[in-house]
Amino acid sequence: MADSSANAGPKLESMKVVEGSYALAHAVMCCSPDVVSAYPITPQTHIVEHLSKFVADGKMPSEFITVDSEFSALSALVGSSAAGARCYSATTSQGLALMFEVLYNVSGMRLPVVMTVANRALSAPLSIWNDHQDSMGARDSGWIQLYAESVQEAVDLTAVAYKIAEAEDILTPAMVCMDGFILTHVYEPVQLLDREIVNEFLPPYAPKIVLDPKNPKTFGAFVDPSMFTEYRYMQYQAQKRALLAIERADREFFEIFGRSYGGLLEVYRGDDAEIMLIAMGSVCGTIKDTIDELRSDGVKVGLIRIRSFRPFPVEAIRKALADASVVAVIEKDVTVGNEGALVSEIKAALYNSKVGIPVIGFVVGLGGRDVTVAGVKNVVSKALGVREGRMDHEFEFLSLREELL
Amino acid sequence: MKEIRFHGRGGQGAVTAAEMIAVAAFEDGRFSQAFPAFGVERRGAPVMAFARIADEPIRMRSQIYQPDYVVVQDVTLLEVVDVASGLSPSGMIIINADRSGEDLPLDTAAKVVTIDATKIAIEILGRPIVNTTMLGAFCGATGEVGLEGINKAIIERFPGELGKKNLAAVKAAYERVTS
Amino acid sequence: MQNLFAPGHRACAGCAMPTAVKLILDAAGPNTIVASPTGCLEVISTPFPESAWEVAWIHSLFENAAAVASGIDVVMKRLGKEDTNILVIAGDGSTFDIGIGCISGMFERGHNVKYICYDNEAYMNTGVQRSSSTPFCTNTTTTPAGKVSFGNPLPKKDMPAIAVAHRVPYVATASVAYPVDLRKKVKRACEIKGPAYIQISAPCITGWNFEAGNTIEIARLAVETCLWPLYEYVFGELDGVKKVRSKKPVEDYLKTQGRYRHLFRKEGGAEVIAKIQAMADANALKFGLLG
Amino acid sequence: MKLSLGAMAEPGSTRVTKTGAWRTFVPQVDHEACIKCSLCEIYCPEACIHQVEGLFVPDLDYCKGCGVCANECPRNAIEMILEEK
Repeated sequence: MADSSANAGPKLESMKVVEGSYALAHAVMCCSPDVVSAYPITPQTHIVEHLSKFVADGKMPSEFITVDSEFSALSALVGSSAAGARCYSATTSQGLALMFEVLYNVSGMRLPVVMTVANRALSAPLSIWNDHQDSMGARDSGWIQLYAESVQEAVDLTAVAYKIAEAEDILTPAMVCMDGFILTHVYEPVQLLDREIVNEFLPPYAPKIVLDPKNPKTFGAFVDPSMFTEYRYMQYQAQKRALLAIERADREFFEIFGRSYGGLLEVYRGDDAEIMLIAMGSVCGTIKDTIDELRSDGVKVGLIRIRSFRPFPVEAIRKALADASVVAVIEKDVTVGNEGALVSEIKAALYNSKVGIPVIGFVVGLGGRDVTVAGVKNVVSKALGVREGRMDHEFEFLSLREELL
Repeated sequence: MKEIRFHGRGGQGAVTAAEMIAVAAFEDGRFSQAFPAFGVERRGAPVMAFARIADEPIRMRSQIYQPDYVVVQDVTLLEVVDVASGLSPSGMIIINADRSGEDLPLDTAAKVVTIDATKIAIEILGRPIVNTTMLGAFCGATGEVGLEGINKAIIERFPGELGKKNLAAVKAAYERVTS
Repeated sequence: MQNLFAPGHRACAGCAMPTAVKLILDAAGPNTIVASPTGCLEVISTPFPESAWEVAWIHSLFENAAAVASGIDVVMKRLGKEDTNILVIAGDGSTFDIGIGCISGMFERGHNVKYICYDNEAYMNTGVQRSSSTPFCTNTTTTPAGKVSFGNPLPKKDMPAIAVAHRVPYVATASVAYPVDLRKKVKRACEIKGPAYIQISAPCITGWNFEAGNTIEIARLAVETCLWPLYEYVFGELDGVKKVRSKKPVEDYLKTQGRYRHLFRKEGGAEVIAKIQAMADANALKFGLLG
Repeated sequence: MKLSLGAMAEPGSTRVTKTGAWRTFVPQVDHEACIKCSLCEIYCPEACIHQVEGLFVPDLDYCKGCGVCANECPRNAIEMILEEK
């Protein structure tokens, strides 16, 4: 959890300017899934198009099932994964919502499927643009959820996700969340993964028991009230173990690929930060640039970038906030009827701890609303106000267009 | 960091132009980023795309509001879009037009460069697709990216005969604005 | 007989479905993987930590067994184990209604999956609610017969025709009352590469409301009245029917079951029975069941 | 017992549950009248009628007493009688 400045990032010579979706699809190819099952939906489409092309060109010897819906996409992977295959899917928004029932089934059956979620708003009103309402809606489905700031991180997290998901003591599916359009459609320099090196990092998936006529086990029996709690507890424990596994995987990834992101969370310019911002995903890049600008003006502000939302890194968050005086959470979702999901969880993480500081929450970027430097500065100025004892709102929609209401 | 905004119409390749700027800048040894103003626009509708070039890795993800450069692929856009919005006074706007900047309805302190890219494109490519031609003009007028990088980006994107024709269009535009 | 469906399962005494399942597995043999959706079969066969299944078996959800089986199919192909029989054994609710999207996808993609529906003509697991497999004027808990109602107002959906329309290479109907025929059809389905659909008449003692011992007899009457024609479609062509030697009137079938009691008690019931008789007659004509 | 991941169960393990306890009527087979057509075995929903030393015998550990065998026997060689417990 050291400052991320130690992470030099890839060298220019080894990088290539490609579309985010291409880089991501290439990463999936390098992870050598046996079965890919996906249904096209904006803005995930380019990922599955690139994967289809890899398969068509013979570069990727995977089975690609062109299913009839997202519901079928993930359902097919239940069968494939139970039969022992490494499985991949990608979706977003309505597609993820359509998968909802299967999400719980995959995690409950302990099938280590990895899926990219190209984050997008949920209808109505219809919006194809980015926010985090889709994956946040699936936060309780038992999947590990990792959020990427950049294309490179989404690429790297794909391999890391398999490593964590397939670990024998975890066996839990994982979502790699990357912001739709902002990361899926951007062209930027990326160091593409190398299949051979990924093989070194990622051992083959070899589950002990699979669907096999020669060893005919029953998968997915139904469980009565005398044992259901224990099954959920086992999932809960596996996610607890994933907290360590994510840290470990980040270190192992660094050893092989030379890139590290801080594990469960990344602290940016947090050393003496009085105002600590907390956010997830690509907006953190804009926040970091804003922090640099504010720092040069003498404002002591830092960022905790949550990388693992599930499991939620309570201890790491408490530790990172030990010296802060105000927390401002910036998130691209809202739990209609209460506040933002992330700010709620941050408050819950701090309640029984020694960190007794004010926490304020801001909803930004819904349905693709651009998050600007000015917007981030606005959050910081409100946090400074709270530090001086002025709390106008504990929670608010940032830059609301009042004139439309 | 230099920020560039492209204005075009759906189907004119504004997004591709932004991507090729990013590839070309990277070829020059700099960091870059390109992305469309993600929309549902169909062929003919006004579209925008963005590019950033910097010596450091680029983290900024917001759209571009105060560009250093603006590239306008279709002069008719001036009537419907405030193409010079936020343009830095020390910056430059490059417009595909058959007349000089003074004759255009523009409100900007920045330098205005016009080029009849449509004519060049029709002459060389046989089609009024101006995105590569405008890249040549951008390259020549701003010096932000090298011609070699642009050429490499174009060959990667359009292999074969089409690539060669586009290189010729780039060269013609480059020479037009630098002469 | 190979016994690949163990006793100790929790089906109602006299249920037709376990008989269907053991006949299916006898025909398919041990080199088989079964996917079953949520329903009576799943509940009675897999109360954790027990299982009645002697073959590899998986349950995922109510509406996705065909998709799950698709996923198994691609892995078996990949492993070079294409000789594995991949079966779905599902009830009519998950087949006719909630799972039909996944089934259509599986058929259309041509997976080597044999989809077998044990058809008891309503949602029995949840207490006899109407499904789109429920026949005309049947009394169910969501289409109860009442003062102004004769029960389910709609005719049974023609699911085999939907399968045929997908160009499924092998489509058949079967009945627990005709075990030799049933096993032969499952074997034939397994021999033909690609998807198959078999729909088995499986009376339900609680939902249909009859005495436990009469299960097979009632299934036989459905065939003998021509309400449940037994036929096969191979590559889209009708490829044989089980002839009915002496066609019985539909009353003989209807009167055996509590779910049709209202037809014999309510005014206007005779007209409804005449309509049902017309459906049976149409079946006899369409499939050439007589003579 | 420790819980298996994904609620995995062993094949045929319902055998530990003796559903014979559900029974009210019990089949009584007249082996003299039996013509060994095996229809009772084929139709039995519990798969609990088997040939033992040439005779068709219901396994009363599992027989739920449904009476399908008695009903389907072409020679009426099986009779369901109230079981004394």
